[in-house]
Amino acid sequence: MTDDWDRTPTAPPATADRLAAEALIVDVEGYEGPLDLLLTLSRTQKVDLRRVSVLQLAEQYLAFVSQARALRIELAADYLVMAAWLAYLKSRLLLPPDPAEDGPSAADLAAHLAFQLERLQAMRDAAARLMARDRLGRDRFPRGAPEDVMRIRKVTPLASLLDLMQAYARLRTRDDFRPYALDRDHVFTMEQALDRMRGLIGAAVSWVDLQGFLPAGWGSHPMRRRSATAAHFAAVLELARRGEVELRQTETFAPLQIRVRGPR
Amino acid sequence: MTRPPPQEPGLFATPPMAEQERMVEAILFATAEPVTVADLAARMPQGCDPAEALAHLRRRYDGRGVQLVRVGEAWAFRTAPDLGFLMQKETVEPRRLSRAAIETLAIIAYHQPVTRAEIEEIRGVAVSRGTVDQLIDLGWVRFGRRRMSPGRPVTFVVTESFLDHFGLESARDLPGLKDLRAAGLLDNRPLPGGFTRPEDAEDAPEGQSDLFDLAREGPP
Amino acid sequence: MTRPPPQEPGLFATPPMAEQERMVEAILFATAEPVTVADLAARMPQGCDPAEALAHLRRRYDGRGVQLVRVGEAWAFRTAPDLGFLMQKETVEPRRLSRAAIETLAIIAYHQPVTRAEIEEIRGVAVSRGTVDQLIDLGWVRFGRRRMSPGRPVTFVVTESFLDHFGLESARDLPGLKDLRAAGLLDNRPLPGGFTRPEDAEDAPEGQSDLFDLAREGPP
Repeated sequence: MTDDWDRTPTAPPATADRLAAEALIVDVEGYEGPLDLLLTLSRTQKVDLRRVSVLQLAEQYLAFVSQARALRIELAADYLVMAAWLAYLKSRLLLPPDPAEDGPSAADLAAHLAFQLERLQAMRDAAARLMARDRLGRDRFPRGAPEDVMRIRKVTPLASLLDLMQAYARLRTRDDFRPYALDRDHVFTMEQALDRMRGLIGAAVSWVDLQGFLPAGWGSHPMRRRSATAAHFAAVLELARRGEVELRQTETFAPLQIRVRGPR
Repeated sequence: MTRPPPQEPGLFATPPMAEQERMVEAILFATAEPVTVADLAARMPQGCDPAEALAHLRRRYDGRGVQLVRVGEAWAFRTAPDLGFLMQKETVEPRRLSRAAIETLAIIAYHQPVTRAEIEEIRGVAVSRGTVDQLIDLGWVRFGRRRMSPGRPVTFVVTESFLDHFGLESARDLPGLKDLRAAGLLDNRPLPGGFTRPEDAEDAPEGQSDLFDLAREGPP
Repeated sequence: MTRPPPQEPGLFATPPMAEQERMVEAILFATAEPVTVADLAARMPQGCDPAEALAHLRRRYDGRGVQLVRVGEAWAFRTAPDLGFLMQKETVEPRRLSRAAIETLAIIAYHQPVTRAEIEEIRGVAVSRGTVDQLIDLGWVRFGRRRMSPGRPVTFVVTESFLDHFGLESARDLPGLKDLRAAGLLDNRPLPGGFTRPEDAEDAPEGQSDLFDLAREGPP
């Protein structure tokens, strides 16, 4: 780069100037947007970014864009947007300030552009310093042989007293609420008793207590005794009705007695 | 390689021993595998004496939380054996007990000492080995005395830890059936066909809401 | 239930500080990842003071080949940077980052929490999705809170792993941060007079800088 950039773009470009411009153009793919390009151009002014001539920078940028057009290089839209804005800024900077006009002065706009450039440069410098730090895996190293932390899984059971009580209550009430079904274990039916009696009454030639006819094992358990007694009582009533036996009871609540009825 | 021959002095000054110690420390720290003295020498600048540096370093770490140990022909840092317990990380995982487990537990608590056959009779289903084992593992159930009946079956009882977890002084503090009913925990649905047993009459049908409230309050 | 609360003091004697130092040393030596003070406390016996133990330990390793470093809220041992040359075997070639990625990373680090629009405003060019994704994949950048401005845009912040990689104790220790702030170069200064170029229109320029500064200051 040379000081040739200091010339006004209206002057016919010197060879060096043109070469520099072409170098920029050829490198257009390498620019990270118009701000990046402006930053590169501003370096040619060889001054602190705070004192960069924004007017000159605008002219350099516009020269770059016209150069690119002349070389038929397609520029991305944001380069053209920036060109339009810089053209506007340039005209504002060249004209004497209009006291009637509100809003930011051309100087304010120029200052803002300078700020943007300075900020971008600052971030680039910061990035470079960051990358130059002592980095993990390159300059600093972590433990190479970490000892595995043994993980012990401990299960805490979730159960409250209420859960326990509910479980027990559920168990104890299950029997109470099972569907209604006749429990036949302790039932001796009249038909069963009738069959039994038919085979036994032949022995009752004289009066015998009905109690003596109850089947073995049905006399101790109260439910079984009741059921067997009722069944046998009903059976002998039936036999009496048919005239096969005689019944008698000597007094109220006395044992019921039966006797086979002999043929007449 | 264009390294100077080992005897040539002065070209590169050998680092002082303190520096060599630092180097060995860093290499052993960052390396995945134990490192031999030869490996150390190859990695360190010319003229270093890794064996001596190791001896210094070993003394430096004597009694520390990590120690420099010899692994075959090589050296490595290892956690001091007495601090191994720090390398364990307990993760606590709260889990709900299965229905089988909580029912079995309830039966043991209410009927202890109780045999497996008795548990099965009350639950109406076979009790899997795993269920009781799980309760024993939890420390809530242990073996009681053998029953003096044919076959001398083992019995199960609940433990101190069970009482502790459920906030009971003794197993006798477990609420009785009457308390359960009063608390609305015995769900007294009417029997089919409108048949009611005498004891049902005393219980109002709002038992459900009591249960809900109690559930929200939690055990006292 | 009736278990003692975990913080109850006095039940067990607290290990002496020298012993706590050994414990912290062992735990940090055993892991490659930074460990927080809270994690240390959780793994050490009741009543220990890992923060004090860390302070002692840090002094002990001062100038050694291995150093105790702070990484955000956590702590780790790392080899001394001047000994990196010994570690060719362990060196992992850092993934090559594009210029856009490096700049974006620096902008996120220095301006965090920062929105995509703000990154674009600073760089003067659109930020491609891939650039930020790459930084997120590396574990150096993550999503921060949404900005309380129109559209509630997401913000980006750097991670603990970023701090670890670049050897920073906290984001406040970024090189030159103070100077940049003093020079106003971290301000989100809008174009004067509300003049907006098309790409700025989506972002509300006013009020952001207040919020931004507030968010960046954070706890001291």
